[in-house]
Amino acid sequence: MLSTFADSTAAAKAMNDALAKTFTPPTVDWASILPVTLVVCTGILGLIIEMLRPKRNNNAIVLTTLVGLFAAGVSVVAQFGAADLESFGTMVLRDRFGSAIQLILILVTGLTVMFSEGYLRAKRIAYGEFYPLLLWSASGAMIMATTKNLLMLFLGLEVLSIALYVLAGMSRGEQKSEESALKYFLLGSFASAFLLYGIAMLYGATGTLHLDGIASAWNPGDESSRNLMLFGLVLLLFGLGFKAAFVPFHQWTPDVYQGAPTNVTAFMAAGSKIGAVAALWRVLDASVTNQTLFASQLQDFWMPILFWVAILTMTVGNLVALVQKDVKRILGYSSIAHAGYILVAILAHARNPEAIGFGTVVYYLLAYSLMTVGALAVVSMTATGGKEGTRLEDLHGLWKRQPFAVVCLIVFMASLIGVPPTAGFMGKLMVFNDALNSGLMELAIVLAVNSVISVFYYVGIAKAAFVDDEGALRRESAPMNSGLAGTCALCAAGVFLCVLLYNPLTVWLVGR
Amino acid sequence: MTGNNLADYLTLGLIMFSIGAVGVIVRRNPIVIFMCIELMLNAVNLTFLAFARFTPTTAALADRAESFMSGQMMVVFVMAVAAAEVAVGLGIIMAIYRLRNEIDIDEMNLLKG
Amino acid sequence: MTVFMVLSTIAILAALGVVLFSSPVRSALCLVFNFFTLAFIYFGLKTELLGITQIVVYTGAIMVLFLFVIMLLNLGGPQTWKERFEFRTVLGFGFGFALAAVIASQVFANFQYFDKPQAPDSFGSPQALGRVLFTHYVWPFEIASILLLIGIVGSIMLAKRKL
Amino acid sequence: MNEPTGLGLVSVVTFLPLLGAIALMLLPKEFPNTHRYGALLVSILTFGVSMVLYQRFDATTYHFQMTEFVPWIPQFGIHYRVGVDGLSIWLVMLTTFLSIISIWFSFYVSNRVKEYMVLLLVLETAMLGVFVSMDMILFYTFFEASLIPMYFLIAIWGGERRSYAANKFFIYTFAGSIFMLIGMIWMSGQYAGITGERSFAIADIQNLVAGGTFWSTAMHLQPLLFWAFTLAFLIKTPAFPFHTWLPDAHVEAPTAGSVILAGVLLKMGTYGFLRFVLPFFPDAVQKEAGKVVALAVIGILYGAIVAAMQTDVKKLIAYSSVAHMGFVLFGIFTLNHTGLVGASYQQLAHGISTGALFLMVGLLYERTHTRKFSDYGGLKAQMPVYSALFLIVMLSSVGLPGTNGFIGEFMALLGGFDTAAKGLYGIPFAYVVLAGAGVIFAAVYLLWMFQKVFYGPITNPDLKRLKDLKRWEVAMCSLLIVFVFWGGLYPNTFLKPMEPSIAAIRMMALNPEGDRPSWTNLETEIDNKGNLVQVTPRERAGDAWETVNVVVPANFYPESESEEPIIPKLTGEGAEPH
Repeated sequence: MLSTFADSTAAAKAMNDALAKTFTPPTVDWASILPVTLVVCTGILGLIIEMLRPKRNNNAIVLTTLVGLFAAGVSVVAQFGAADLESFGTMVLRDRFGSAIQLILILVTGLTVMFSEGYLRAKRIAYGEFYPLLLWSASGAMIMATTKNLLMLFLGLEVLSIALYVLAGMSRGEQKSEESALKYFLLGSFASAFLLYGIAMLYGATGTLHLDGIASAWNPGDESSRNLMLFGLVLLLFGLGFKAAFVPFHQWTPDVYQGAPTNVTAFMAAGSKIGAVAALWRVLDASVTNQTLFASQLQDFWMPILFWVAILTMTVGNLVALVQKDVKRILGYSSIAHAGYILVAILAHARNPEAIGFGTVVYYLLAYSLMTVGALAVVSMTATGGKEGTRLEDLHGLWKRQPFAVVCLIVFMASLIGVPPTAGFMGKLMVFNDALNSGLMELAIVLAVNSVISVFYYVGIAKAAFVDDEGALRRESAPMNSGLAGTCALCAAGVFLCVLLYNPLTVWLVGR
Repeated sequence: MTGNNLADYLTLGLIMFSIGAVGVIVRRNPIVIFMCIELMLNAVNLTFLAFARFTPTTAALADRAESFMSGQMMVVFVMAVAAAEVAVGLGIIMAIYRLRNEIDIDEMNLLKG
Repeated sequence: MTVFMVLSTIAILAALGVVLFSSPVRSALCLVFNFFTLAFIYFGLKTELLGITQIVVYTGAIMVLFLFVIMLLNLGGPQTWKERFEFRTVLGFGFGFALAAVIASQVFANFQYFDKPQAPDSFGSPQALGRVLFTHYVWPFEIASILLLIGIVGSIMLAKRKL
Repeated sequence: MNEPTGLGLVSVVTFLPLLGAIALMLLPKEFPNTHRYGALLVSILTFGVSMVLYQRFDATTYHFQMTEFVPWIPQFGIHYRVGVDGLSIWLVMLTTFLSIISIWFSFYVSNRVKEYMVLLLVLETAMLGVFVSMDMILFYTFFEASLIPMYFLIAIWGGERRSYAANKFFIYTFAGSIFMLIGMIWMSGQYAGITGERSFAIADIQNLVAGGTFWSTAMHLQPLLFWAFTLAFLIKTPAFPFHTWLPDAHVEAPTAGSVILAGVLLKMGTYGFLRFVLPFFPDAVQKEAGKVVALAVIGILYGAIVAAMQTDVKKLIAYSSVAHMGFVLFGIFTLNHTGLVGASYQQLAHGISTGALFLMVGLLYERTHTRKFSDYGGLKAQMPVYSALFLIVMLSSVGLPGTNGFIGEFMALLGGFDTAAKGLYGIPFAYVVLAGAGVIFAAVYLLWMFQKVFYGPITNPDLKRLKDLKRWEVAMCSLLIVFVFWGGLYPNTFLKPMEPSIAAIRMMALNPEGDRPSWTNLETEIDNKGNLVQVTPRERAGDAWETVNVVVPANFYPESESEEPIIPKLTGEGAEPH
């Protein structure tokens, strides 16, 4: 043992000499990390403001946050036309897909921030630390979207998740909130461990953590490392599937969505799903775009698995949502179902990579985020005087008090069902189109059937808020504040504008 | 000691990982569950280091250096992640204990459909 | 070889202890044992720096935090590990054995191909690690700092008595 | 047809109610009368603009007129394309007209007036949009968008089981149409496969079908696609096995909702058959027409029989709707010119007469709050004016000669006889005879209902206090009754403008490949004898055209010329020489 230490100095010298000769410093492109840096630094700035002005209102932090997010958005948009580039070793990849996802994440975070302050005050948990944590969480998802390196993917995932564990439990006086935080934390860490084990296997089989390298650098004659690779991929998909809430790794979703504060649920439903789907896209896309023998073998392996996962995810999510009574829980199951729809688009791309790009996934994520964040923003209005009720009965009579919010809620529900002319419809149309173009007719039909099933519970939510009066559990709701009105209006307008301005939007966002 | 096979390390890692996974499922105390998760992370670390040492690539030295360095780097960052996770996780456990004076995972049933 | 055998036996026994001891304190102590032995195995893999970090970070910081919280919450006595024949217990053990058996038989069974270490002995030296950590890995390094910041702010937010 | 034109008159008609709805939304809800009169004003304005539309309509051509094209989604070939032809112009008029009536009647509504009026106006835009869309996705958009206002109209202002009825209505239609959406996407993909660019334009796809290239590589899929579209429209129409949502929705809906539902929403289904199914799936239509006609006949008889067993006035009318819409379906799938024209006419007649029936029942319901026969009796003495008006409307529904109900059903049956006499499309005489029996059933149950409600002694003391109709109510009913007689005595006003379009649609389904008329081919027209003729293209819309030569004569049947099996291509039997 000790002799190891003694030997090591001489050997280390030789090693270092060898490395120094071949050492190339990594390319550094500051612009490519600018969005993430801006978001992170805004968080730090918010923390400093919180420290400097204790026990005051958080308006300054909210403002700073929004300004910082806007700056980050501008910095993303400024790079839209730029060529694809990997910098900081292979840690940061700037491409169209990543930039588009980053922009949607910034949008989601901004929308969440806008309605959070009023909600947190109504719930009496208006801690200033919320905003920095939210921003850091968003930065984690942004990191996941802009890398092909599994190390960065893992780090981004953890940044996203750990901040969300805290946020889920931030309503400290509430057992539900703490319970959801604990569940989320334990299951999330458990899934992370599997994800890591999967990464370790992929690394062991290929000697690299870079996805392109993994997909191409494999020795086809070697049985044992082939199995290593396949198991690694399965465990990796396990971890990412957990984050994106695919069946059978979905059980945490409704519990956590229900227990967490509603604004956190909104970010969780949109932001963490976007991050997970983006990462999944990267992983699967690597094996599709690298046209090696092995990549095709990999596809033969995971395609049927994900095919059934997609069917299960759509069906289970929708069927279980039917019997739920809590709006946040319903939206939790609905997020599972929508993850299934997105998976169909991903599979279609994998089947037919030349014809089908990432446009559908990006568009669907944008549409899904707008409608889900908007819906949860409306649901957050049930919070007053430190209490909150999110059962369907709690929404009864909301139309009397908040007609504008209810109109928006109807729009979001119509979009979630997929009634034209809303973004949700356009997204489904694109998924159908992709599925038909790549010969996934079965999935298209399952999706159609599921859309019909989903009508029941989405309409139930709209009905609870707009139709029913009797048995209202709650005679008052939070007053409409400008932030909440802004979120509702932006989301509702966005749901329509995504369709009306489809052409300029997608040309700008996706580049085709 | 250098005579060990890669398979020996991997097997040790696998056994630890499985024991950790069993623990996560069967135990009811969140702190113990969390410890089991730490056990799993360490098993993964061991796997990473073993693979880094027995790295399979036959490429040039620069690539190989990249290859066996990335495994170690992964371990470094897993440790950082574990540290942050512990801070947050124990914070959640403390908060929940303060609310209800017990932390049995089976008693957590407020969230139901 | 024998050293490794002894170390791995201790590690496995300690790992079993974590799961099987009903007292959280004993579990934690077993985990400390396990981490220590792992550190020595890391030395055996010629990754001295990480071995030392393992001792400092895991045994020194993380496990102390665990023990601290266990003591703080008065969880010293045996309380939660009930020897009931539950479905979940069966499921857990079944899952664990299945996982181990499948991976071991399918993946690790024939690894003679990688008998010899490929990396030079000094690949885990502080110089080698430092050189890449602050060049190619500087961005993840910065992200890790944010991660730790989240840990700090988050634990304060969750556990401080009054905000 | 693909030059950007900007918005025009058709868009004004379509979106005027929506703009009105947005304006009403911004007004405070404390003044219900503002909303009532505002909505009425908007609907009258819309009707006025649609009159202008009718004024400019050229009845000599089957092509789309006053078309507008605004680029929208070039990636998928989805664009804002609207226009009217002889088929849709009357449905547009019917919609704007019935909207006035239903908004006017809704002055009775006192609960949540603002929302009610806004929803009615939104619904009007959706319905108009369905009839003017020339793009499949645009059509689908309006088709689905009409569900939401209707859902809330039923769910908020409906009767006791409103929630159940509203859900059923929404889900039936949604379930049917989503497979149609997949079908539409497939068709645009097929179009792209042939021409290299995406298009969802009805005219573009029909043009390929007319030329025969569209199905040449996918003939085996045609029946599948046919049923995907047909199912959606069968549910909407509603035809026999899929009709169960209709009685529930009708009974629970508020009166204005029932009027709109019976008057316009059901027409979306039959309109869909004429606009999509016949032009797009010629081979499958000829092969499967018999099955659809069978469903229609079952619907006619079933609707009549079940209607006769009802004790609730509204439910009775709802089932009579099933029977009447069965005639429309019957007329369409006889694939005979007379039958098709009759079916299209029956759409309008049913809209007027059943709308009027629901209106009359609504007037009574507002006074008594009951719809059971047993609560009535002897109303004739108490409300003479009401009874007289009701009798007229009811006789129109029965199909008495001289009322509009007679023309449509008679022509549909006539078409059926003609087709059956030729022995085509698997439509035997028995179907026609059974459908004819349905007319008699209708007389039986409606007269029976009339006798129960209006004759005999007054048994219910509450009825003694009833007042007869107010003046504005009489005016409202008279508006409808004018059309009952106009349509019955001089149907040519309505038949003439639609005939070229209907003839063209029939030829799209029946003519051999290459000789089918096409909506994009401006060199063919239907002349006043019903022949498909080649013409010199017109300089601009509205000009007269000159006939060059006759391509296909009127009332052409591909099979009547020879002894070949009906669909040689599909069965493959016709390939051998005789």
